[in-house]
Amino acid sequence: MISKERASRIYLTMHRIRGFEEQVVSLFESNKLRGSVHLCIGQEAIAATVCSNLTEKDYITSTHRGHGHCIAKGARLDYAMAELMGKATGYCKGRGGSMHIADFETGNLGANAIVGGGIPIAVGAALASKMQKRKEVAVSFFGDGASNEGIFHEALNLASLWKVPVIFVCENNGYGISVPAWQSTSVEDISVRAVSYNMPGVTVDGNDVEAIDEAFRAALERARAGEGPTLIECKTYRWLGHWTGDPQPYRTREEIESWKEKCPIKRYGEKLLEQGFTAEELEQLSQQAKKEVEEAVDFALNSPLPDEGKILEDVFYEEA
Amino acid sequence: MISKERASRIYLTMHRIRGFEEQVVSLFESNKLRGSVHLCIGQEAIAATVCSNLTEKDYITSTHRGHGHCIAKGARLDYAMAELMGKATGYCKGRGGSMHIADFETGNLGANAIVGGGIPIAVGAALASKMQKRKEVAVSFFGDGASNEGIFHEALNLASLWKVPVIFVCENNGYGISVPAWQSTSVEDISVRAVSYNMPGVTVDGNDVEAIDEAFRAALERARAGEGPTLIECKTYRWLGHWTGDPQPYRTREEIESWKEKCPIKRYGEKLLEQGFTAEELEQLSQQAKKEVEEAVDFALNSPLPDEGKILEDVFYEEA
Amino acid sequence: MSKKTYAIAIRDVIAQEMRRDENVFIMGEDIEILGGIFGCTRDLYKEFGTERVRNTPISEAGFIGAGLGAACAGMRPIVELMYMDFTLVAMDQIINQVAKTRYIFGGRAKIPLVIRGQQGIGRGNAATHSQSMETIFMHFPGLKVACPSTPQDAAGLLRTAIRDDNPVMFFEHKALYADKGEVNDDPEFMLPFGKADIKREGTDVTIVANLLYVKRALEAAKELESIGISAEVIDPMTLVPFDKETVVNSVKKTGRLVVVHEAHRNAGWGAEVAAMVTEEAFRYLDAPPLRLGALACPLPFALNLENAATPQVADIVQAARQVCYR
Amino acid sequence: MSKKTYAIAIRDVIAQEMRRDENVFIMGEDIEILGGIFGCTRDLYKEFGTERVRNTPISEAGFIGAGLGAACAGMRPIVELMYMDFTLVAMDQIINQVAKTRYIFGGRAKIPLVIRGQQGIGRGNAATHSQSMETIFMHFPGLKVACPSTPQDAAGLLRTAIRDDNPVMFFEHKALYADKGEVNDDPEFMLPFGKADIKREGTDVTIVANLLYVKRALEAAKELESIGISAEVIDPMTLVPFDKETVVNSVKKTGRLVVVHEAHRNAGWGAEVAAMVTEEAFRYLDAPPLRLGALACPLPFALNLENAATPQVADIVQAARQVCYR
Ligand SMILES: Cc1ncc(C[n+]2csc(CCOP(=O)(O)OP(=O)(O)O)c2C)c(N)n1
Ligand SMILES: Cc1ncc(C[n+]2csc(CCOP(=O)(O)OP(=O)(O)O)c2C)c(N)n1
Ligand SMILES: [Mg+2]
Ligand SMILES: [Mg+2]
Repeated sequence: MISKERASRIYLTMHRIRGFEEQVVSLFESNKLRGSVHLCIGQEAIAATVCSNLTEKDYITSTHRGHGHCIAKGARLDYAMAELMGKATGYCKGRGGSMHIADFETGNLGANAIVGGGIPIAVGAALASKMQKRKEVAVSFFGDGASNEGIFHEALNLASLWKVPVIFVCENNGYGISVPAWQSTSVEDISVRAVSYNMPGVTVDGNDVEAIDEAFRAALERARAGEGPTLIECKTYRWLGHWTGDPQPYRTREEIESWKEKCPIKRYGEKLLEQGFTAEELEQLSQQAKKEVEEAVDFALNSPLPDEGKILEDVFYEEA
Repeated sequence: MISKERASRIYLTMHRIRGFEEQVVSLFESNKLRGSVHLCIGQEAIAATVCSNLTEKDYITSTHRGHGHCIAKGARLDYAMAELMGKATGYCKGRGGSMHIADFETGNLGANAIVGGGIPIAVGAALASKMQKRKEVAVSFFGDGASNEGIFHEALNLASLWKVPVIFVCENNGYGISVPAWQSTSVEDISVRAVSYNMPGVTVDGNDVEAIDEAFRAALERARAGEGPTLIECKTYRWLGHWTGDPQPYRTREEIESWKEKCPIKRYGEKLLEQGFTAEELEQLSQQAKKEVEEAVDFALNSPLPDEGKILEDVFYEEA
Repeated sequence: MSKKTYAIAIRDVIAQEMRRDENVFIMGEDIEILGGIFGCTRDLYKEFGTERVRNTPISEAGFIGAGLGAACAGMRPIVELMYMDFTLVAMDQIINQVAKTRYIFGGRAKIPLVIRGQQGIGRGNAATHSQSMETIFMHFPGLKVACPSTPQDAAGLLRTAIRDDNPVMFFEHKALYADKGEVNDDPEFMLPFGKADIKREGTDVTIVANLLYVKRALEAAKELESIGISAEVIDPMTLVPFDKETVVNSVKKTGRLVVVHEAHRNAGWGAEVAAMVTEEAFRYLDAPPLRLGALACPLPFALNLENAATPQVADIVQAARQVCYR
Repeated sequence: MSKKTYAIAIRDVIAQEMRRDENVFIMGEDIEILGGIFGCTRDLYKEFGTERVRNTPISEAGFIGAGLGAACAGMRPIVELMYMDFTLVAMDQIINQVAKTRYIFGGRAKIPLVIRGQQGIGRGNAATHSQSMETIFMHFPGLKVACPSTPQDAAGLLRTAIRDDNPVMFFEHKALYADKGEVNDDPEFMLPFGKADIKREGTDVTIVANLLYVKRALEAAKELESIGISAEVIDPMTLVPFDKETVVNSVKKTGRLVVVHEAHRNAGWGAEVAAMVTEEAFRYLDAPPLRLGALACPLPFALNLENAATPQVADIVQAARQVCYR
């Protein structure tokens, strides 16, 4: 069950993410922002719901489509937006950009521009937690396409053998760029691959907050009880192109529209109204998100560029 | 059903492999042979049975434990032994040695010293056969340990998607060097991993010629009919250490002895007697193998070393 | 001849070669209906079908290994990597398998396999998607390494690569795809491997550069001319085989060498060129060879940092002046 | 001080560091009951248990990635690779993840991770199991690179590596494991990174070498002495950071440089050293720097070919004589 506090947090987070992504689109289109930017509009429920169950000490590893994870895990919108603009005030001092954004302080071990690259890193963070007898878990987010990289296989096998507290969250949006899942993934439900690692695997509707939450909390309980990892597949859809300007010859407008009908935010809002939230409460949350995003944009636009003189700093850690 | 001709071929092949490996041990111990040498004594049934169903035009990819595959696929014992001794007359002109022996003329695309390295290569050979509308299949041999490498995962997914005529033969001997399967492989039967690729997977007794044959012929039929790949796991055991001199602290003498009881050659010999072979026929085959192996050793010992002046030849193919 | 972009020059050669030889096919991520992220396979699936213009899963090691197997079994695969940075996830298949198969197995295999894709800076792709990988493949033997800097070179070298019976690593540059130039349309037009191209003749300093840096070196040469320094700009075209003779002869003439590339300077291929030239033309050198390359940090995202991390035209001018003591 | 082998020196430091800091642990293939193929972890599981001396499946990319994650989350993992050649199956995790995590994420992570293992010739392991990989890790920034050539160096550098808050690639050599030498047993004994070691002083020629080739260079120096050439032998100890000063100063003194390594000569790290020294000490050079390294072919199996493919003592002597014009 989702408490009222957590429910409003999830709803707020989804709005933050949506608002953030919408701003990114317009900043990109007005040339205020460049580079590889992958937006998660339509997929917000997953990051928001999963992370609503985590503390700042739990770990996540994220993907090239990582703004949502970053925000849901607790990152400040302003530093995040500044990073996307390559500003000195960004989480990574402007060195990472959208595809390489991290916030170690909130347990986000990083977006990962290499498909699948973050999966074993989460396993290692979970291993550290286990070895240090801490109660933190690690969550690895990745896409359907990533489940065809060898590293997915290696990481899940390791996690199962070592019974570490990690939860694998596959965001199956049906495509890896232009390649439909049927052309790249030899099974329909990626969750069946859990069988290869002797771990539970479950598929849920990735646009349904409650379904995600139920599956995730079961996995979390398992992880915290020392029973090892779980693979959760969330079926969802990305509304926008893979990149800004993607002509999307690989799918139809009807398909896109049909998924917009299934908007996770709208859907959860309706659920919340049923559960006793008032329209005003919801509106207030969405307004709060809007305001935060606007402030973040201002902050980022007004931030300075990184100092070229410091370009070689931080390649290595050096004792002060 | 195994025809009389094929049965005697399988029996002969197993003896060839056994005799070859025994000679390698003694050559190694008398310093006539060096390097990384991995012997397949105890596992002969798999290569012999599988390859008895193939022609020289079918492809195989092999492993660091590849002498058996090489011989079963039709390699000459003399050239093979010469290669192990690093002689100019060896299959690879002395450049490859035991871990990198190949015989392209009999369709052996090579031993592969990188665990799992040969698996996608077999998929590619099968793809070529399919694209050129030929009827050849490819077989990839690999160990239980190899099934934990990412490349295994990628290759099986590709094969399934592309429905290419390839058969994956996992020789599960219970160990990867000193590491028991339970410590490295999160499932007991590797064949269950076929589920992840939507292909049939089957586990058979790898010391039982007829069981292997039945499973392999079913897979072959599927492959030739264009229905795609199959994963066959053959449970077996390596009698000797991973390398010559391996102290084997990781397993007991009793375990080894119990598997020697299950010797695939002895077992098939008994089967053949039941099926009407005479003891003389079998003895003749084993004598033939013995003689061939001895000749191969003589040939190899008497062969010249490779010419150092030609060391840079063949890095690239050059038009004559 | 016709005027076309570097990307289209590549696409056209692939198409011509696929028409000519039905064993040629191409596979990679998003190459079918999307035509590749940079359009190098645009519409090819319409002519050749999706068997020969084959989308792959995101399994680079797997499909490069499959390319090797297919090459060993009689096909002539072209494998597209979306970014050459992704050679890193497939490095064993490239260095241990593709590069070594012919030699270690006694020279019995032919491996007509092209692994091609783009790399480099210019689109804000940051550290994992902007690297220059060619040095690795020069170091480990068994692969030919081509680096075209113009549409015409891309066409001529790619055809040579596809027809070569050896594995070729074919490096394109993302910031060159939109460049236009005259391209020889003759379906037999080929540029030889191992023959450097003197992109500009000069007498005072030799500048060796590849890919995007050929353009930048030519710009630098223009600036240098305005201050009376005559720069010879040499594009090696292929790093393996490397045309030592042309470079050494040039330095014997000019007495001065600057090598500039986008690959990291430290232990980059420019070090090989500088050391090789020093060995072969020591007595002719009027100044120590200089090398320019990316700084010893991962390539940063912010544009001002990306620029600071990589050699700029002004840096090339500066280096050339330094070796000329001017 | 006590006399022990290179392998035992390594093992003892691992044990001492694991005793000292419970966050230090080691994982790799066959390191538990077998103690590693070369005995570098022999019996450690008995003292530390199988959680901290952890056998892995054959999943190098996976467990290196896990090492990175564990390091980010507060542990100090040592990852053993059975052969450093296997960095090739894990290259993305090393070059894109381990090496870049600190920098690209704004310097907020510390990554105390050691990736160690052996490489090289000497046991007839042939092409895929005898390679020298260190050049790659010198080229791509973000990793420290250590290469001990004696038991004492192995001990001192390994302790420094384990206590470093940065990722370290630690290269051992299979043909050195049985070498015995005096080793400082002090559990605080450390050798600094970035400080080359002059293994032998000399005045006529500077020979820079690493790993197995330090020994060979010292043998060559002895032979050279007998013909009146005094060779200075420098072991850089770490390639990253590289102690340019010591090498350059030596060449300023001798006027001559030979670099010798087992890595392929072509685009090997010796080219960097030669080019760097030429840049810094051009006016001091009496002869062009020479480089020796493995030939441009995969390392062949047959012993006579393996020898022919790699520099021998006689080759070093010959090169030194050449630069001395004697
Ligand atoms: C190793 C690697 N291969 C290819 C790419 C290029 N690439 C970036 S995103 C992407 C698609 C990923 O698909 P999926 O995992 O389903 O995630 P989605 O983009 O759908 O969220 C690809 C192929 C990459 N970044 N890394
Ligand atoms: C990528 C890689 N990792 C590790 C090794 C070292 N190694 C050689 S054989 C072996 C065990 C292989 O186990 P398995 O696949 O079960 O085959 P088996 O030896 O039992 O036949 C290992 C770890 C290797 N050769 N390649
Ligand atoms: Mg997807
Ligand atoms: Mg095994």
